[in-house]
Amino acid sequence: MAPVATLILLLPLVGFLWVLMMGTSLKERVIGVAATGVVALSFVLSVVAFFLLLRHSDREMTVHLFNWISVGTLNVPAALLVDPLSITMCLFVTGISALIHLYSIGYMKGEKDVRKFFLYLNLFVFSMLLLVLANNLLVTFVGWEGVGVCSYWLVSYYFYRDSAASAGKKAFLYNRVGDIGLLVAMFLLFHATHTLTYLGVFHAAGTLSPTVATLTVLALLLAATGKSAQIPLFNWLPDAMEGPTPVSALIHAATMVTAGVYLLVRMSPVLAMSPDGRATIAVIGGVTAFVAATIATSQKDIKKVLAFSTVSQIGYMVLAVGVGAYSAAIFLMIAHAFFKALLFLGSGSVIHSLGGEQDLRKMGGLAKYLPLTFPTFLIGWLTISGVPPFAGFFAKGDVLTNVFEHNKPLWVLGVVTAILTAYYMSRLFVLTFRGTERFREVTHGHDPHESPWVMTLPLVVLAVLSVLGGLLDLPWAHGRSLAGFLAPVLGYVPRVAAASTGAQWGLAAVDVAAAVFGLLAAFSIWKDITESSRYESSFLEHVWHWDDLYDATIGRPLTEAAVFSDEVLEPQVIDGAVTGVAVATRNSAEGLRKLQSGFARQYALAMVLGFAVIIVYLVARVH
Amino acid sequence: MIASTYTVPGVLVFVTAALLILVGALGVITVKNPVHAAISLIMTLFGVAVAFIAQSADFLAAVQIIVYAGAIVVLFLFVIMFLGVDRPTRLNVEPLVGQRSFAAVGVVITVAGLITLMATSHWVSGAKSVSGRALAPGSGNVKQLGTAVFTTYLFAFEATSALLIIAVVGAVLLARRERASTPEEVSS
Amino acid sequence: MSGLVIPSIHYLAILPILIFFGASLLLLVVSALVDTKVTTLLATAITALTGVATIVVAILQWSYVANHGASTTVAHAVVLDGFAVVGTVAIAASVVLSSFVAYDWARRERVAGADFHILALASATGALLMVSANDLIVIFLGLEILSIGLYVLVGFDRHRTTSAEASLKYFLLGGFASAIFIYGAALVYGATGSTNLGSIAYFLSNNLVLHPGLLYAGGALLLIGFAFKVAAVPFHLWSPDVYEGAPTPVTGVMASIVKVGAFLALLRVLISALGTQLDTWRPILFVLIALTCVVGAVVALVQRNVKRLLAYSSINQAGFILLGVWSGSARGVAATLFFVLTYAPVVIATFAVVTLMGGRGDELHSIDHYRGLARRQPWLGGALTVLLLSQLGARLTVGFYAKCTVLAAAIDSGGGALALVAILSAAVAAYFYLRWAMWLYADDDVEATRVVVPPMTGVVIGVGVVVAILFGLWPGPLVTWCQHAPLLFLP
Amino acid sequence: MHSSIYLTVLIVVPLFGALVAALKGRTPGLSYAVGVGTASVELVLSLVVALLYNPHVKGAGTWDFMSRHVLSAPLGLAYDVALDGISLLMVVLTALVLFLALLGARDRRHEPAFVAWLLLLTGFTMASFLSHDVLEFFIFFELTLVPSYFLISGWGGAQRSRAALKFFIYTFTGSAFLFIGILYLGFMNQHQTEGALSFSYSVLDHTAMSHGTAVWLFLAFAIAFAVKSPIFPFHTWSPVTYAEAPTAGSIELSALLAKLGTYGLLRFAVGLFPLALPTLRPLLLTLAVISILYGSLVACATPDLKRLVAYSSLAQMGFITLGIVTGSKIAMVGAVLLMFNHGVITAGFFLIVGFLEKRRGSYQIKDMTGLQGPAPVFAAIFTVVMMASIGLPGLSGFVSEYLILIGTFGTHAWWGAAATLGVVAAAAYLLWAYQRVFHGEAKGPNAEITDATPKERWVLVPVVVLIVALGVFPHPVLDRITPSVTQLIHHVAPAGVNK
Amino acid sequence: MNVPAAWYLVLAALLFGVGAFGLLTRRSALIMFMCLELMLNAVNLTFVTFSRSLSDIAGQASVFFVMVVAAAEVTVGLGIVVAVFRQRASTSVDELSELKG
Repeated sequence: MAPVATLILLLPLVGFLWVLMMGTSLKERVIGVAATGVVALSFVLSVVAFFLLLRHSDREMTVHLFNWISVGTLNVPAALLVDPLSITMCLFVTGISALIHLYSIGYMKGEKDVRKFFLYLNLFVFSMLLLVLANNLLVTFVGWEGVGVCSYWLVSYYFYRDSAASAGKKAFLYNRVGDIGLLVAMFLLFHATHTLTYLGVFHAAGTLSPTVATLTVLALLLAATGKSAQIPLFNWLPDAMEGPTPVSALIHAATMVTAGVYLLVRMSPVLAMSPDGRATIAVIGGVTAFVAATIATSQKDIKKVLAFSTVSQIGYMVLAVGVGAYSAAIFLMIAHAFFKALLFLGSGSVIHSLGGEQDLRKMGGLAKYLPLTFPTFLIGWLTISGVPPFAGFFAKGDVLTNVFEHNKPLWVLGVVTAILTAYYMSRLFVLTFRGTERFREVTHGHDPHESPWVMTLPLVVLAVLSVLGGLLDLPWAHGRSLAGFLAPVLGYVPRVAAASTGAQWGLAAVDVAAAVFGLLAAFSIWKDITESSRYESSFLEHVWHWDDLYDATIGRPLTEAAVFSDEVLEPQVIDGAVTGVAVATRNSAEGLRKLQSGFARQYALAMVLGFAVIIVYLVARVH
Repeated sequence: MIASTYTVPGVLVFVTAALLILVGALGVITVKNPVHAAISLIMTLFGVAVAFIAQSADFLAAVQIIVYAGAIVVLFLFVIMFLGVDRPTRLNVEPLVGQRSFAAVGVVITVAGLITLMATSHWVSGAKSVSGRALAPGSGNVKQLGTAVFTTYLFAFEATSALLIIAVVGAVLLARRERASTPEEVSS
Repeated sequence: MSGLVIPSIHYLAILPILIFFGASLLLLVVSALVDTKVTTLLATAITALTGVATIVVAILQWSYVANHGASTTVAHAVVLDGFAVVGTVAIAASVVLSSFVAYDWARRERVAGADFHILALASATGALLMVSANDLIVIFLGLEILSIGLYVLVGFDRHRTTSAEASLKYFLLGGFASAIFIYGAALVYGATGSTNLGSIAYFLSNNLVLHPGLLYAGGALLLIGFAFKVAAVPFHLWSPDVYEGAPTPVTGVMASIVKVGAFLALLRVLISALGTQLDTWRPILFVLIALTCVVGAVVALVQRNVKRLLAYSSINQAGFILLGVWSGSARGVAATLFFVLTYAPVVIATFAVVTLMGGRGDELHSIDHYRGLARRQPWLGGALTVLLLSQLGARLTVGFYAKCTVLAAAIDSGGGALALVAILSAAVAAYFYLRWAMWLYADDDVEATRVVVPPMTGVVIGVGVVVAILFGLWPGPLVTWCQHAPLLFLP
Repeated sequence: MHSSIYLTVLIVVPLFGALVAALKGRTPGLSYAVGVGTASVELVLSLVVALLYNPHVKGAGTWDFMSRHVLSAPLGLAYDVALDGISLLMVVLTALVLFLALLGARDRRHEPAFVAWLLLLTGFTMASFLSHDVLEFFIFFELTLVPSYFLISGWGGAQRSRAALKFFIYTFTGSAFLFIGILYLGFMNQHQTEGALSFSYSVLDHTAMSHGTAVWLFLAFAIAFAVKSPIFPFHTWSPVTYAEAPTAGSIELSALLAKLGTYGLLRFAVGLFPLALPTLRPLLLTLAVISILYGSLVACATPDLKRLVAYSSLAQMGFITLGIVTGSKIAMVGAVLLMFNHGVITAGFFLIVGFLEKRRGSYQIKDMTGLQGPAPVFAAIFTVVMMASIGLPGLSGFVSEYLILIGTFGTHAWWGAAATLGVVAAAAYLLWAYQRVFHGEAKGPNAEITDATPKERWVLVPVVVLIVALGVFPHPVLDRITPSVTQLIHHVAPAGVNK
Repeated sequence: MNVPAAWYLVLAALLFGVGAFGLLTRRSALIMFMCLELMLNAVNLTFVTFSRSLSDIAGQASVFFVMVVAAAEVTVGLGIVVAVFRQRASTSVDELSELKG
């Protein structure tokens, strides 16, 4: 097992280093294939690991690589923790990565610096695996930062575009703010439990004082909001769409952005210590889901819409975590990975066919030109809208049911969000594939053409997965399912016990109704774009003016403070004090120099006066 | 001795001396004409000589008259005449602002302070007659003085020779007119 | 009426004085007899011989003191102790170095004759008297001999009117200071019944002076007299003018010999004779030192004329030396000795460089004149840099250890605050030393005329640099030597 | 215990090299060769010492290579060298930085003098790190001023004279307090022991003193070191000096001399006056945190790349100070490690900036745009250095910063939390600078610039390697630091230093 | 027949003060010399007075030396004045303010 787990982790790194060393000597194609190959290989190994784990008695084992940092009481090994959770993550991370690598070969064909692209991509996969496989918080943090910086590089991949550069920086900074949360959480836990390994922390979790527990949970939440684009740190994600579409699919839909959820799930024993903390998490998740959904209804850019839908979906996951439905969160995470990757890649294929056009208003009627993209995208659309029997329906249902049991208001919010989801996705679908053809001036009159097989194959595979994804955790599959598999880590909560079958059918019905309603609404509104665009509010299009708010409250004041310190405070006050002393000295020198008048009699006078002072002192001393 | 009873003649001598000294001194610093200043200086010197005699320093009194009045002041007068600066100078203007007032204040404070300090230690605190012998009045003390100069102060006495020589050499060098040295003197 | 008993004379003790005075007399005669063309060189040679002879004698004295201990002679008027020996050596060395500088200066200025050397030797005699005198009167005579010689030397340069002006100023103020000094001597005499330092110390240590007013007054006047000679603020005003006006070699003499003589005499009077009253003098010295350090360093900042600048710098240095006096301890005495001993050659060498740069007529003393010197003449510039760094107190130059010792002495006697003031003033002083050093390395007007370095001056500069660096790297022996040269009387 | 000859050689080699370089000035290039040769020897030697170093010597604690020779008893002057885990790191850094500075920032104007000054500076710095005697340390500590002064004033930018003077006077003034403090301490100790005057570290650290005295002395020491480091508000000399100094000078100043300050703070201020720590800790912590945040803030706005690095150094120094004064062992180890890492990182920064300046003739950010296009290698290496400075896990900067933060958090949670903000701030100003310089469309002269030459790459390789290696595998270094820090902590522990 | 020493001492102090004041206020170098002489005479008077009250001859001996010094000073001093006069045709000290700053 140990070598397998190690290999899963190291293969992408090997790929990265190999390409790095080989330098520019390699051919684009070779690089692409190699990069894809290593990731595919580690996927295969993950499968192997999965089966090994099934046979393993206690479904958990630690792989110690080497001793990283050890100072006094602080001992941090570089070690891996292989358990159902990490393996599950490995499986879908490597799997989806493999597909997207493959897709990228086609999509990035003819780009300027493909080598760099695959370098970053491999490094990203490595970091992501490190994040999920680590056996302690600090190593997780390494992966956590690794994926962050990879996303920074990939978002600003087109660095000569200022928008791309700024987007990358924004992504990194928002993540950085989140990282403070993770750091603080680590500090708190370390000084409370004197260890950073998960097992150690969980073992001592019971001893945490409520305050520390809550603080830790909130810190973790902050970290999660940064990485998983939740309120208040969610608005970097839409900008991140500046990166190439495969990147959006892999990093900003399927894998990295779910890391926050993974962290929360991973720390479930600590979460268990703080009901208040969990409540906060739930609220954040629910609200994010709703807000993002509303925004998604008014976006013009196809990828922006998908981005906000991602935020909204992750909101669902966080909501699930908040109500303690960890396995439901994971379930939705996986399902979402399938269909959101599918949707992104589909949109990528569309954009590709339109020579890079992303504006919904310049699309429409593409169905007949994209024979493969259209049906797969259709499936993706239905899945996310929550239409049975696709994966989305089960996953979202799973979440909502749990929410219903714990928190009715949030459940209502969830359902509304579901309606919105169905609505904006249908809007997207309609504007892209139906209606009049508005892309002619983009393609200069030619017909759009379908993408090569390397791009369509992943679409098909993902479509199939989206269809069958539900099987991972069917409501009536008691225990013999994802939830059951994860049970050793998360504790298995049978839903049936709580809600009656009737109630469940009821909830399911509500979900379906919501989906259908959203669909119909969209279709009825978006028949004709020109006059129905009044349904797009600029408030929503401008993301509730969220960026402007930050800019006004934090960005500009800080900038002004910085400029002030550089131009006024520094030279005139702090250094001014120093130069002031110098100037004062010089002036006093000039003054004293005047005394040196050149008149001997004045010199004598000075002597007499000094004499007088001394005498006076002595007189005073004698008396 | 400090509180020794004293007699009218003593007081008279003192007053005479004091008058001569102070009037002369004030004359030196007030009169316009350098020549008159020199004359007033002589007055003071005489006063000092009187004070010497009054304190049984007869020999010194003699020296005072001879050396000072006889030599030094004459030297002064000689230079005054030689330079032809014996015309009166204006005293009412003081180019340096505040010089006089500050000088007055400084000097007054200093002198007052000195007197106070002396007074606090009852004018004299030293051990009486470190050199043993009591002062003999009149001619006796010439001998004592001589003895002191050639024993206790022998080294000082010798040192004065150096002092005088350097003074002479210096005066010569200063007064000597510029001898324009010809190039070949330094060509070596 | 007993007959006259001439006191016994220990000639070894007064030999240096006799040699110096004899030498100057000899020169006087020779210069009267021999054609002037020769005598400048001859005078320098004789002066050098005198100096060497004196140093040899000093070595003998040292061994004598080491074997028989310190002693007094000629009716206790002269003292022979390690302290005096070190002073003698310092003075003799300074005289030799200055005479070398003066030789080249005289040739350049077309000043023939041995006058400079005669006067220099005579003044040095006065300085020697001061360091070994044990009687206020003798000290006073020494002071006068030294001063009168210098009054003339300062006015030596007939080409510049400033020379005469400086001479007159120096004379008037100097006369004033001497009057104050001797008045102080008189008061001390009244207070203690003697002018002999030994007797004074003896008297003060055996009688508790209930009413020290007179003593204080006398001491204060003596102190002022010395303060004038060492140019301590506010009695310093004469020194910048005189330094600037005097011929540069003479300035070197004043900065070295006068300081040595005055400081050592001051130490002897204040610590040997009046040491029991130290607590009274310390507050006065405290203020004097603080003022001297600060004013010296600060006013130097705005000087353009290097001779004035060095004058202020030497005022600042004087403040440091006074630290050793302030501490009033054996360590302080040793520190002062070490300081003056090492400061003298360095400052003479510095003025030697200034003399060279002054050029014919001794006029070119603007600091701009030094721009790019080190680029034109790396050795000369480098030497000057080292000398400046040494006066700045840069590490690995002797100047650092000189400052280090006096500061240490002061701190050892509880003068931390005073030491801090002093060293901060040194930080200010660093500014003008460095600015000067930097101009030496300026890249512009590298084309300016080169100055030729005559051999003798070169030797002097070399000596200064060697002292600065050698003892900067290896101060140990010298420091130890000064440690073993205590005063005869220590309270 | 190894022979002290190694250390003596370490000190003498550069001094000798300087002499040769200065004398062999006639033939062009020879002096440079001498310099490089010396640097290589020094580097190898330092590595040998690092390998030989034994942290557990009988009777000497973690001190190794120890020996003491008194030069002048009355002065208390002695040649006394020793090496422990803390100074070991600094020694290696000194040698390394000299190597980088010589290879990466060659300056052909008056080359012999240039090389000579550089070697002198190295020798003095080396000596101060090896000094086991406070007075000796002070002397060499001060000596470093002279060569740096001449380097700046001789080879610097337009404002060089002003910068050099300011630098010298500022530091000189600061160390005045240190000097007085040292002498005072020495005499206090002498009066207690009634022995000879001695400034040996191992003698002085047993001086008994009242709390008040300790505080004053600590302040006297701290001022000097705060100026040297620099720490807010004594930092204003550093931006102008770093900006005006030649690249080699900037490297030496920020990578080495700054460390003299923090090293002194740790070894002498904290080590000798632990009593003062509890009283002064709040002050120092606050100053450290201000340094971090304020430095980052100004770095955001400054228009000049070198000034930017200067201010980022200020922030880093804040971190180091934080780690030194918290009294947590973990933090202290982190601080020592950060001294080394920051040395490497900032050297990398200045090298790259220097290379860019060679091409663009300016340090102004506005003069550079989109350099990543024409010069991807520079961009890549700069990114690595930048990420290390930001504290990206897996790179060297992270380990040290993390140790400092987690340690501080344990003892002084709030200051720790505040300092953690610095992590974001660092990312902010560096990324923004990176975006302005390397991102965007390269036009005009920016498009023409050539990428790193092979030589430049080879100079930068060690930097990158160290950054990655110490990020992934800091263990050997930590193992050498920890015992010495532990010893220090144990020495000062009774005086309210927790953990 | 004698008055207290105090009287003479005070007299001497006053004389000294007058001399000092003159030195500070008169511009002619010659007059300033005379003032110096006044001060030295004050010293002499003091010495003699102490010598009497201590009944110790040393004081009088000192006076002897002071006189010598006074003579020497005057000699040189007048020489200097002459030298200066040659250059400036004036004995006013105030005109000698070329050196300052």
